Amino acid sequence: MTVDALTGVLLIPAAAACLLAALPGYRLTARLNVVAAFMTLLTAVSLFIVEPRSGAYLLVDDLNKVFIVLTTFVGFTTSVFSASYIGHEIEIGRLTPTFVRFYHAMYQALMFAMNLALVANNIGLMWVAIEMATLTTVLMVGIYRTHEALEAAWKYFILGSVGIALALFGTILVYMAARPVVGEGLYAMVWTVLITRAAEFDPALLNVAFVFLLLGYGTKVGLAPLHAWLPDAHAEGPTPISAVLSGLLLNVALYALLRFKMLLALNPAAIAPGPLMVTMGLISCLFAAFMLYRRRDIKRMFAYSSIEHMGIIVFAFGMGGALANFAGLLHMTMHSLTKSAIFFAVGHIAQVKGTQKIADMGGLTVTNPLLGWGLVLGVVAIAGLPPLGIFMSEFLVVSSTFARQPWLAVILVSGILVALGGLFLRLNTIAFGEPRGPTRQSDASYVPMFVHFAIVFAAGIYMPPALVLGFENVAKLLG
Amino acid sequence: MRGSLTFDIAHLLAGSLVLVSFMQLYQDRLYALLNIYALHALVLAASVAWQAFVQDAPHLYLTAVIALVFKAIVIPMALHRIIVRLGIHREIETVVGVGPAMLLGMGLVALSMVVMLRVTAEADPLAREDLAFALSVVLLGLLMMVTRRNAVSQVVGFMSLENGLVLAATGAKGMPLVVEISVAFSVLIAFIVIGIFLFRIRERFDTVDVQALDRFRGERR
Amino acid sequence: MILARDLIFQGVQMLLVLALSPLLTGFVRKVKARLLRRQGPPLVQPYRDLVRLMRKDVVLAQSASWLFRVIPYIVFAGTWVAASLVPTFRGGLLFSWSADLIAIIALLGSARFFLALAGLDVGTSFGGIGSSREVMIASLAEPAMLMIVFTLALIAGSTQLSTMAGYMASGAEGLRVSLGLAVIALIMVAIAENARIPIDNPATHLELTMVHEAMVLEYSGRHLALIDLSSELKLLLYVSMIACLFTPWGIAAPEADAQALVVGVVSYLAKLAAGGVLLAVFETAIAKMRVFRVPAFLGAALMLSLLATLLLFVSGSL
Amino acid sequence: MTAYVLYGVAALFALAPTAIALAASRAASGIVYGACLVVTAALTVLAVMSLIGEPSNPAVVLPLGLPWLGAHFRIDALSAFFLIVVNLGGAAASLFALGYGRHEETPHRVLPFYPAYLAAMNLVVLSDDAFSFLVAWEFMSLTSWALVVAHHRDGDNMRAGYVYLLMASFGTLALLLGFGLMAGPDGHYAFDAIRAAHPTAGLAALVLILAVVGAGSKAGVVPLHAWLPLAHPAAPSHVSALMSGVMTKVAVYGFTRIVFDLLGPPDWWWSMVVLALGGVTAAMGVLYALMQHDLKRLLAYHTVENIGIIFIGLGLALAFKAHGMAFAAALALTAGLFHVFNHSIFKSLLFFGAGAVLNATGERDMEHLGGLIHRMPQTAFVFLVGCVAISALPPLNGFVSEWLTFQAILLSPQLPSWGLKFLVPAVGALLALSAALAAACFVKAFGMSFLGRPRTPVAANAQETDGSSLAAMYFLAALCLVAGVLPGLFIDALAPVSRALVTTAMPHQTGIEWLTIVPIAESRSSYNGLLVFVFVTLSGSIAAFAIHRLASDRLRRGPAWDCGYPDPSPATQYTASSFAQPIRRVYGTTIFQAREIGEMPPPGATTPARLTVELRDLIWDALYAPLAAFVGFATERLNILQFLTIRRYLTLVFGALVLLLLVLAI
Repeated sequence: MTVDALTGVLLIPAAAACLLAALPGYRLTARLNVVAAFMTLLTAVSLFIVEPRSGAYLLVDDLNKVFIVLTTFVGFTTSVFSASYIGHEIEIGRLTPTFVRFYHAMYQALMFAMNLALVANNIGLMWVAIEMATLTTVLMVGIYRTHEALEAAWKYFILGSVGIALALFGTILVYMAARPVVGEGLYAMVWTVLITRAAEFDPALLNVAFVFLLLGYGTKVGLAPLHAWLPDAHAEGPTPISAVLSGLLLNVALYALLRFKMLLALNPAAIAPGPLMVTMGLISCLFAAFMLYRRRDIKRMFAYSSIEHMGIIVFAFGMGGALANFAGLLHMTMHSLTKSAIFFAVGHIAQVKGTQKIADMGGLTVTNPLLGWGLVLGVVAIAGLPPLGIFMSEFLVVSSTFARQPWLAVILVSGILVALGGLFLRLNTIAFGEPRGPTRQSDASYVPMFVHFAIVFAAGIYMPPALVLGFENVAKLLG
Repeated sequence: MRGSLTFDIAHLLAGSLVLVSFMQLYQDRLYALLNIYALHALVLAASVAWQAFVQDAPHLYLTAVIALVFKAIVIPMALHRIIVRLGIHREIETVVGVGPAMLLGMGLVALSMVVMLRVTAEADPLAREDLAFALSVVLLGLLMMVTRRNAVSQVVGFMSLENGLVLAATGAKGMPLVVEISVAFSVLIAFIVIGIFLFRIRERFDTVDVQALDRFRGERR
Repeated sequence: MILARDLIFQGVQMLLVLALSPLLTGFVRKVKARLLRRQGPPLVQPYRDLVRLMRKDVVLAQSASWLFRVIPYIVFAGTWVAASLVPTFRGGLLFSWSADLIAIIALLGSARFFLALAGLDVGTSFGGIGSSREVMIASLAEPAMLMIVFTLALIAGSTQLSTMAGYMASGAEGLRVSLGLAVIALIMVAIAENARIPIDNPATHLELTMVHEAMVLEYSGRHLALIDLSSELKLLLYVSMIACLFTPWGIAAPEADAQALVVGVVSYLAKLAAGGVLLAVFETAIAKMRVFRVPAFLGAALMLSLLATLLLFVSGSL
Repeated sequence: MTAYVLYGVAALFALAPTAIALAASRAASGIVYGACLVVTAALTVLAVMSLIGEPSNPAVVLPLGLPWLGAHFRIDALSAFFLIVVNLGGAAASLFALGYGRHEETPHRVLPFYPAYLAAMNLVVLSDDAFSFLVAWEFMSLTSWALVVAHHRDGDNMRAGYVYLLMASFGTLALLLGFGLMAGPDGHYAFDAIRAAHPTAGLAALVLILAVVGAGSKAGVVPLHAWLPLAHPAAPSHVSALMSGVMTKVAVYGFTRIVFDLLGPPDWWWSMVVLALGGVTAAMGVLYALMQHDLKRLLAYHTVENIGIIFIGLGLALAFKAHGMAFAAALALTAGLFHVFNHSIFKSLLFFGAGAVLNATGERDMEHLGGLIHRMPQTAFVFLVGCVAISALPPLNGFVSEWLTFQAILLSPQLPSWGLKFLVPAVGALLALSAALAAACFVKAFGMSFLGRPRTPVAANAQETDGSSLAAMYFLAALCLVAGVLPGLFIDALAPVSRALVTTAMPHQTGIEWLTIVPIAESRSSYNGLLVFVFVTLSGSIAAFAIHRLASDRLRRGPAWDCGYPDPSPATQYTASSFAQPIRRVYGTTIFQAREIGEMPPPGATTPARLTVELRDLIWDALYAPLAAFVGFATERLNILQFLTIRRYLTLVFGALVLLLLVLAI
């Protein structure tokens, strides 16, 4: 096929991965990593200008455009953050250059996998891409090769594999459902074809398929009770990876889920996917909210907050309707930006304090004002307080739900409230009070973090009409 | 689809795959379990080959070969060696006794039948039956994973689950990427096995018993 | 012309209450003494006391502040203004509309407020006792009083004292249960407000029993004179209030001629005398109660008044 | 007009980053507070203009907030009035802070949030659609939270901030649900749209409950008040003044806006809810206050009391409105809103006084104060004015609004519904009770901290506070007097508001001779603060003059008499708790389960005898403790899920799968 933006977002990371695997010296590789990520971002943005036509394997439409740009953007900022982060890790000798080389290669490989999953027009291809993303992240989670890291990686790996297997089974079932209608062969797996004929598929097959896909990809999304891998993987891996996991990988899995939800929604005879998603979303939200309270590891805490927000997002999409879908998309975007920014902050904090244990850090706003207030800002944003973006999305989710399903909204609201309590309970000890632990300044760059916050802040106050239009189109697409 | 003989044979093979899954469930020795798994893979290979013949899709033969060589021979031997190397004690520790496990398995099979036979008959019966069996194999594999304590037996459980997948994939007539998928899965399994062996777990735990792996549970209580 | 006349009457009223109040106190003391078969001080004794106190130097505690010296004047002024707004012998006072009954109660309230502050100013233990007990009593007496006001206002359809008096005099309202409850409650409150037995004993200086006296313990000279005068004014105020509300007979109408005015004055004096006698008899008849029995007493008053109001609310629609 | 006001708000917002930039320099506080003073003063003027000039301001729609909705801002009579309250308080606080702020040790934790806080409160009042309203509302909570935790090294402040933020978000979420209900599933969030939509009775009832909970939790309605006495004192005093004097009023605004304006014609029983809550709040608030000996906390509890009084007024207005008694409704509403204004004035004044004392002595505990009237006479004077005003004593403003409320209560027998017939008198009794208790409480507050002899060295060497603080306090004190003696002006100013909300207004007051106020009819009731004030001052000064002229004016200083055994030690004075003891005996034994444990050593023992008092906050025990316990329990139980083995996690997945398949199979 011809080389256009679509293939660009795949080729650049792939090439970069190979190159980085070959090159020594972390400074160079880190820079290359940033450059590659930036180029990918540019190509992704160009998708908006010239829309390449989608083929049997690759596809670009309003839905995945949003995801791709988000992914590449956060990928880029994270690569900037990771450059300074990794530099520090090497200084303190937590990582050896060989591992850094491996790390950067994997980073790009992960980018490649996620982009592939997003642009894949073929459900089989999508599945392969997500599996690949999982494997790469597994390797990166285990990269410190400490006791905890290996265990987290192992847990992630086993649970992830099972998830993958379930997802595959679902995919096969979808194919089986499609085959009698579409006919044998490739086209029974091509998304654009499926979506047009979905109404004629066998509902029973679709139902079973959706159950498997929900559980399979839901594991990746981190929905309770399939979430078990998520907190540890976030806590033990290198922080840039935690940022990417929370900010991107969960979204990619969610994206897959959404695709199949659309498929099912188009089939009148099949079960409505909404209630299932709503239930799992609510469970995740409430559960994670309560789990926030007894966390002692700062990264694990924010991992649980990711679960909570994924719950909210899935809930929103489950509710459906233009407003709720819009809210879900908005919430997803805002959450990606905010959460990754928080992880940037947390990464620097952990490096300053030399630990991730909340008990050993305190009074950050006194000792490291930028970091401390950055974290406060992040928590304020993630807790859904105005004037930051998440407030808007939560406002839309809750208010639009309450008019339709009061009790669900009440449950959701209580979850949000409980989560807020948990987050601020910890924030108080981390950011305020008497300083605890080492208080040296970190020389890292806070630019990525504050860029994210700036965007989230701006979105909370003013959303450019173009963006709104795009989101609304996608919301309509999602039905 | 040609005559009912093909159908019967495919049916037979798929059914026997389920049967072998059941056999796995009541093993209490690791070596025996490995052998049964080899048998499992063998049956799978046969049924894949048969499908290849039925659908005259040559690429499926490749899958069959992979199943035969990789799953029926390489993996079991590797695991065998690991058991010897790591000196894992040989008997399987079960969570629920064999009897209940079997009953559960029955229930699962029944469940998968019920779920799958709702599928309207337009989807050809071969696929339908195959899917029903595949689903029960998958579920049995999962059951195995959750009712066994040893990592090795869990791995075996996972692999039989995956066999179920391949069965389904090959049963799905003309499904593209089957080979790729089976290859990808073999890679996955290889990773697991390597994980057990090379993933430095040996250095840190004197057994691969998953509980020992979990003895350190992320966040200390 | 009319304005001038009313102004004159208003002035007369102010001076009248000022002039009569010590006499009333003296009268009550005399009657009490007689009831106890004592000779008792002459009627004019209170005037003498006031004059003497006025003449004396003020001995001020070192720890006393400027507020302590201002308060007597505030208390006096507040009480005096309140007293001069209560119809005595002639209705339709010029400025009666400037403060209705609620405002009058509130004026007395501010007088008490400052008096309680005075008790705390010097920083002695007795002052503290006095003020704390005073505010405790007030915290029950004032709501009761307000409830009584509600009752009367609901009956008379006004909180304007002269209007109420006029309504009562017109006799449009027959006997009502709530009226009866109100009058009982009002008497109880009045006793408490004027620090009479059984709530408090103006004659005692026994530390553990005194309330009002403890507050003003540190006052001397002209300050004390003003305080005493204002408490005497207060007594007069309450007696004449009860009189004009429940025995409104003989009060001269605004445009009344001289004869009616004479009737008014005479009847007013008669009412005062009657009130004084009743008070004296009551005080000699019963004994002072422990401070912490007071809440029960006033609580009863509060309940009665609330009951009265409730009855009106409920029956008002029947 | 609206546009200009928005410029002002924008200027305030712009001040926040400026403050961050300046935070290092020493001039920062001067600049920021000065600017805030100027802006808020200007905004006050604008607000007064738009209230007097019968505002017909069209909505200004900015392309902010919700994309397809935009941010609507509009000034109608109601918002104009509350704009006055907000900015007057803001101006006073800024003036006070010009001096007070200099003593702030960590200005960079206060300066950036202060203007943002002011701006947020302005926005709440301005906003004309649900989204902007809630954004501003929650942003207001957020900024004030930041100000509460400004002195974060004190653990209590952090705890207070935590409780505050939780309760605030709780309230916001309640309001959010309410608005969601009013806006309907396809989200018509603009207030005009909400007005246009007529909710069914059930929905309206639900919205009312949510509004009471949401706005009430912000205003501090019992039993949702728990955060208030914690948070208000924790903030720097000028912020405490804003939180207590102004923010609670913004909450009242929210309630009024929703219930009187957006929700359409009320149901008669709504007023029952509001009245009952108001009565309980008033009485409970003042009783709590009486038990305090922390000056600022005492003031905070009084805020609760006054909110109760305001809600009584609003409740009566609701009742009258529901029964179509427009004039009575106007009277009650005016009473409530006038009390809103008054309370914002004297509560700010009192908090300023407390702040001045805190500055001079570093003490908030009245047990460690005393005798300050000698060291800081001016502060003492203005504080006294505040005390008289809040105790509802003539001739100051507190009395007028309560007097109006009483007049409204006296109109209520004409209400047809029986529930109200029983409730209203009870509420009236509670109101009277709380008024009397408030007087008692402020005798205690003023007497303990300013009168008597200094109980500690710090109190003995306190210094009079600085000029601008005094200026702020004098200004507010003067306002108390003006509003007390010339209430007619303010009542007339409120006319447009009541016309907008209950279709009619109280009769025009300023025309009446002698500037008397006559709520209903001359014959019924009237009050003339001016005349009373003049009479009292006149007769007082006449008496003083006469006595000094005719009798003696000599004066000797001597030791206190104290029945012959004065004790030199200041410890023998009455303390705050001993002063409250009789009242505690009367009310506390039931409401606070007050228990006095006295341990008297045996004769000859040298150990001191001590009397300890135990108070239980039943509301906290009944409402908040169980919630906390539940969350603790739930987290405890769920936390196990963090520590399972991989196999168990797999079992979860397996279970989920089987469950879903069963769902399909059945």
